Amino acid sequence: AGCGNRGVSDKTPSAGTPDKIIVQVPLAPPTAPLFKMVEDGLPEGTKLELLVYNTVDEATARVIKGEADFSVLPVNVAAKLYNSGIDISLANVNTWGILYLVSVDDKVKEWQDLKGMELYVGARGSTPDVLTQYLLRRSGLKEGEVKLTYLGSPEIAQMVINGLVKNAVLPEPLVTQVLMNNQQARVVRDFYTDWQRSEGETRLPQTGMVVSNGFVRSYPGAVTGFQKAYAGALDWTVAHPDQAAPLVETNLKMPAPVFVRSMERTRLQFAGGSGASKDVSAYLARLLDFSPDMVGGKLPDEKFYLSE
Amino acid sequence: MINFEHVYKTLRQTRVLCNFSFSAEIGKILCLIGPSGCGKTTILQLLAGLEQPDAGQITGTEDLRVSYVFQEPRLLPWKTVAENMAFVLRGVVPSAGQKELINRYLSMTGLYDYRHSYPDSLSGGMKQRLALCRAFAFPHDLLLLDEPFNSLDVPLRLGLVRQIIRMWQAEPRTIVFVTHDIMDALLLGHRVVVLSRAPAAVLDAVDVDIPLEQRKIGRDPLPACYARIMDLLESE
Amino acid sequence: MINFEHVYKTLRQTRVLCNFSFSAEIGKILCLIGPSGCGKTTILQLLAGLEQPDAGQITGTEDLRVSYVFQEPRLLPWKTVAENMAFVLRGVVPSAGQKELINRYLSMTGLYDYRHSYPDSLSGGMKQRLALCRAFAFPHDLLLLDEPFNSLDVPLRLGLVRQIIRMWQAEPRTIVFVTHDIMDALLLGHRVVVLSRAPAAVLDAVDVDIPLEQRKIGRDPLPACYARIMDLLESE
Amino acid sequence: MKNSTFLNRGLPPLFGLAVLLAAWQLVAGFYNPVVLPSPVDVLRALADLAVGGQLWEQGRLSIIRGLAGFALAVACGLPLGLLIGLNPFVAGLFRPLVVVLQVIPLVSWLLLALIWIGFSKVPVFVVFVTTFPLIVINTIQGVWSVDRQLLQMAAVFRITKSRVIREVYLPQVAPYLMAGISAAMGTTWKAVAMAELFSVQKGIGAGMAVARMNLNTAALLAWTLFLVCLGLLADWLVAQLMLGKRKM
Amino acid sequence: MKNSTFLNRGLPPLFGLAVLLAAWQLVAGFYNPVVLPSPVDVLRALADLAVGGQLWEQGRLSIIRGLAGFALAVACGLPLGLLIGLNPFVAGLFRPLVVVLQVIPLVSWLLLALIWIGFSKVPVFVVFVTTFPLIVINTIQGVWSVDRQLLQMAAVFRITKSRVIREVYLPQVAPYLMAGISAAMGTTWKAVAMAELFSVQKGIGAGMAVARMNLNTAALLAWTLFLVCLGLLADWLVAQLMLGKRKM
Ligand SMILES: Nc1ncnc2c1ncn2[C@@H]1O[C@H](COP(=O)(O)OP(=O)(O)OP(=O)(O)O)[C@@H](O)[C@H]1O
Ligand SMILES: Nc1ncnc2c1ncn2[C@@H]1O[C@H](COP(=O)(O)OP(=O)(O)OP(=O)(O)O)[C@@H](O)[C@H]1O
Ligand SMILES: [Mg+2]
Ligand SMILES: [Mg+2]
Repeated sequence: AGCGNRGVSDKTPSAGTPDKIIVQVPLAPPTAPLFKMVEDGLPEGTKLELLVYNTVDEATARVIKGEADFSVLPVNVAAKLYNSGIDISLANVNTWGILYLVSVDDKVKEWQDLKGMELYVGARGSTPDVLTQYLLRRSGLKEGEVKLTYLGSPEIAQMVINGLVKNAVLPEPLVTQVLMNNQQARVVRDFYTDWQRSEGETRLPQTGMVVSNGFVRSYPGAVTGFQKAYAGALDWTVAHPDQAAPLVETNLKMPAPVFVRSMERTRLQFAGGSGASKDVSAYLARLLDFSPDMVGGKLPDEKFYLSE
Repeated sequence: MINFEHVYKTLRQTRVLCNFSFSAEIGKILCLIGPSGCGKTTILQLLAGLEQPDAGQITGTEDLRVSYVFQEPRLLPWKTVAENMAFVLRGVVPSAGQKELINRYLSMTGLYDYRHSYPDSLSGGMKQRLALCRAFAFPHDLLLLDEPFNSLDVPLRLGLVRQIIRMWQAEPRTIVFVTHDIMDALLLGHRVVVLSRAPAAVLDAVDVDIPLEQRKIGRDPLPACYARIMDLLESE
Repeated sequence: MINFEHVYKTLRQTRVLCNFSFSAEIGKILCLIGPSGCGKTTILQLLAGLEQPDAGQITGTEDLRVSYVFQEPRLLPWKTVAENMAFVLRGVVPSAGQKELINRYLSMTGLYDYRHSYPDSLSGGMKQRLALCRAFAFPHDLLLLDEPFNSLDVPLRLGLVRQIIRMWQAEPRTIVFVTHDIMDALLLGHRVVVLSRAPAAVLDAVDVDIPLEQRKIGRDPLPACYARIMDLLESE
Repeated sequence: MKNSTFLNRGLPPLFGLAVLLAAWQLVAGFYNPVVLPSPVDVLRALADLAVGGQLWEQGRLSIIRGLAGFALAVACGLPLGLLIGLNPFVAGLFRPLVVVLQVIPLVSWLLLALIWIGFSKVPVFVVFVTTFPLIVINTIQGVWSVDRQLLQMAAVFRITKSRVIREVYLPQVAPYLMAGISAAMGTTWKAVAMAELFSVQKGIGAGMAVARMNLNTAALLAWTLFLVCLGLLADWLVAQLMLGKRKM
Repeated sequence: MKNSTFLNRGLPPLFGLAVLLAAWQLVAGFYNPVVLPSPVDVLRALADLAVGGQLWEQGRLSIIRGLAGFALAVACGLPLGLLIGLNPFVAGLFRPLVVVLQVIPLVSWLLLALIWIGFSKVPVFVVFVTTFPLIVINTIQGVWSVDRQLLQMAAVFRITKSRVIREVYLPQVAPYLMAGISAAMGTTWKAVAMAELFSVQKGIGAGMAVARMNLNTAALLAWTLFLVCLGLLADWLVAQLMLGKRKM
């Protein structure tokens, strides 16, 4: 699998420390703690290099090439990569539910109220799409009773703001953007709570961090250190969103108020790979039922989850 | 009368006409003879209104319908022989008689069998004949001929000279005829104007005083005129 | 000897040559005269190897270096007069003498002052002269001339005829010369071949038996030859 | 002429493709199928799509959209190109517009296009916007290259402006236009897929989006292969058209 | 000649742009600025980008990538176009390849390109792949339109093949090539932005991606405006080049 790892990860001394750790991150909330980590520095002076990616293709390409040590990815993409034989494991899960049903229509309060309406959802076949379909079905709606229209999430948000779209499934921080720009828009449903309502106690894992196994083998100590630092920075971000906001603003051009307010609806919480395995496999099992392609055809085995 | 009055014309850096004056009588055939590159084609272009003089005036050409045999055949390669003729006749000649008219001129020049051929499968002389047909068929008040008999064999050429005379006698229209062949000029021209090297000036004008139909190579006063023109040309 | 043996040639649907045989003596000047469209240009193209016969054989042209004045000037519009000449001379004539050679030929035809002009600012006759210069300057064993004096005035033309005679006398090379001007043919040709209408056949070959330098318009046996050729052409 | 009939005999193009496929099969061995599936995998995925009826159902939509955009581009681009080429004032007014159309990337259009033109027509619009400048620019260059001697001839014989355009300009613009059409026809399929990828529920691009989401590279390439076939077919048709013109 | 110098006087193009801007300002009134900001908003965003140094820093990268891809496309496309035009065997082999390059959308390339070519070079590759066919196709058509009489002349005077290509073919291919270059130059900026949007950390496209995610439409359009300026500048330069050629 892969085509040879980049130099850093392959140095043989198994107990040494790497010169630098490369982490690729999306333009989204789980990235915030990493800016804090860059600012604070890692223990033992290891440098931390962040690569902000625009599309999942770009991220997967880097994972496959072994050009990143850690990568923040949707959980199902991580599973897909693992199932296609890429030598990675899930280091942690950090984001639990950032999807919401937003509407400008007063009459929409429940999923059932969408019957006969048009609902806008980000990219077809993505997790928002599948989860939306799942929740619609759980609410007793049949396929076709709600017309799903797919479009890029930013475009959907813009159209909701301009009143051109009535009902939409959006992730944070776009939800906040919509709420701030259109007074009529309301959050109708929270995917996380609806998920728990139908699945019992399992949480809804959405974004996690994968680590290349080559890196783990070379620097087990550094992985542990990184995990710890990340958990700490994550907790700090959740506790002090207003202090994290300037970091996000400079690095991601995301307006500070948007970030602060979006944190109210962004469930950031650190769970190590094996610690999250129960939630993750329950989640993946649901996706598998729904569309096997989304997880790479099968549930990943135990080795997928990085043991602490 | 068509008059050039103190006409100046410069093409790029070349002064072609410089205070050039001359006149052509309406309803007569005027021949222009002169050294290669002296400005004959430029004069025809001015007459046709395709070029404007830099200074001076050209009078008497207003409202004239001009027909022109260019020095190059200038055919449309994507049209057949017959279509090339129809191109200039459409909307001018009633479409009823058009085909018949075209065929008559094509037969006259021996192109009838080639009426469905494209120009690139014609020989040089055949292209030239087509250009002649086109100009003859187009209704005109002024006919400009720029070395129209290039690439034509002698019998064909003499035949065409006779044909032009007949056409002119049926309806006397102004013709300005540029040639390097002195004999052609003498057979066709009421007057032969001999031009100097560039910038062109009129060296002399030779009037040929016998009627067109009586002219024959060797008959007076053609030999004398021939000698006179030859002298003028060689003096240059 | 250059020989055409039972040559057949069809261009598109037109049968141009049909069992055509004829020969040209090495080191002599051969003139071809014939009705427009009879196949003269096609014969030159076959001689130059630009076309291949459909059947029959052409012998004696192997390994000959050919120089050709086409019926059209065929100049490169993006090169100046001098560059058009240099185009064919590069790699053939030592570059030391090249410029001098070019200037000599340009002066001879009165184009020297225009050596830096582009072809589209030349008159028709000037383009023709440039094509002549190019062909003369290019070292050759066989010179093909397709109506080379089109658009040239009489003194220029006679001058060029004299020039060609001088060049030939200095170094007698084979020349095949297509023209519609019988007098030019008689002044230049050792032998004048008269062709019939298409498909071309040799009607007759007239040998002119006095040396080139002694020929003059009006001097025997030119008038007799002239009449003979004229008869042949008119019989067609 | 000889050359071109040779060119259009099936053999050499097939040979080119065969070389391509062989190279692909060879290289695929070294990669994870997520990155580069082998031709066999891709053909299997293509067969699946074909059997499922998707290929035709989605493909048809994309083809219609592509052709609509392309036809629109030719229908508008040719007259505009003629006008710009002929008239300096129009050139001043519209040339920048053509550049603007050409330079603005899809994402910048997206919102405006969605709002103004509506979902299903965005791909048509995108195809139009990408191919239109090709037609216009080639037409302009064609007009500029028209033989001035023939224009003089037409002027002397007092041919009307509209006939001069149809009978003197157009035949001379034709080879330039053909180059534009040839280039535009190829780009069409790419543009339509790209636009569908961003904005539409159905069509080849939508199929590609799903395949991409699922890291199903074989399916992605199957769709791509379908596009390539479309492209080759279109190219062949355009080549036939050109030959027809050249024979004249 | 008269026409073209007129065309390149600044006035009419500026007028065209002014009309465009006025229309935009008018329409923007009806929309939320998140959907369609007014020109003034966009100019302010542009100024912000310029002051922050971003415009230049990112812009420079994109320009270099764009020009690199474009130059590569011309450098490869011209010889290949000549070869295809001249040689039916090469045509059979490479024409399908050109079509394939032209038809395959960015997303299909992406994984492969990212892995093979490396991240920072993907935009160069994408520009190459989009502009290369334009150059090739126009060159082919140019070669096909070469005057056969001049070729005969060159053959009689035994001009070597390489000189015939340089001195007879190229000058006649030039107007076709110019059309191709003109079209390609415009497309370059779109292609580079699109590729950066998908794949890269830096450059105009990356800036656009960030602006899009943050619903900063004014910034998105500011970047677009920058692209448009690039496009107009490039078009002007190409037009100058063409005029130079035409004057000859
Ligand atoms: N490219 C071509 N395709 C088809 N037919 C042609 C082609 N070139 C010439 N022909 C035909 O071949 C015949 C002979 O042509 P050719 O050019 O050899 O005549 P020519 O004797 O040189 O006439 P001219 O004195 O008018 O130049 C003509 O009937 C012409 O129609
Ligand atoms: N388009 C042009 N641009 C620049 N100079 C030109 C142009 N056309 C002609 N000339 C110049 O003008 C002069 C006269 O040209 P013109 O064509 O009128 O000569 P001509 O008398 O018709 O000669 P010929 O008998 O050789 O056809 C020539 O010296 C030529 O160089
Ligand atoms: Mg002239
Ligand atoms: Mg001929």
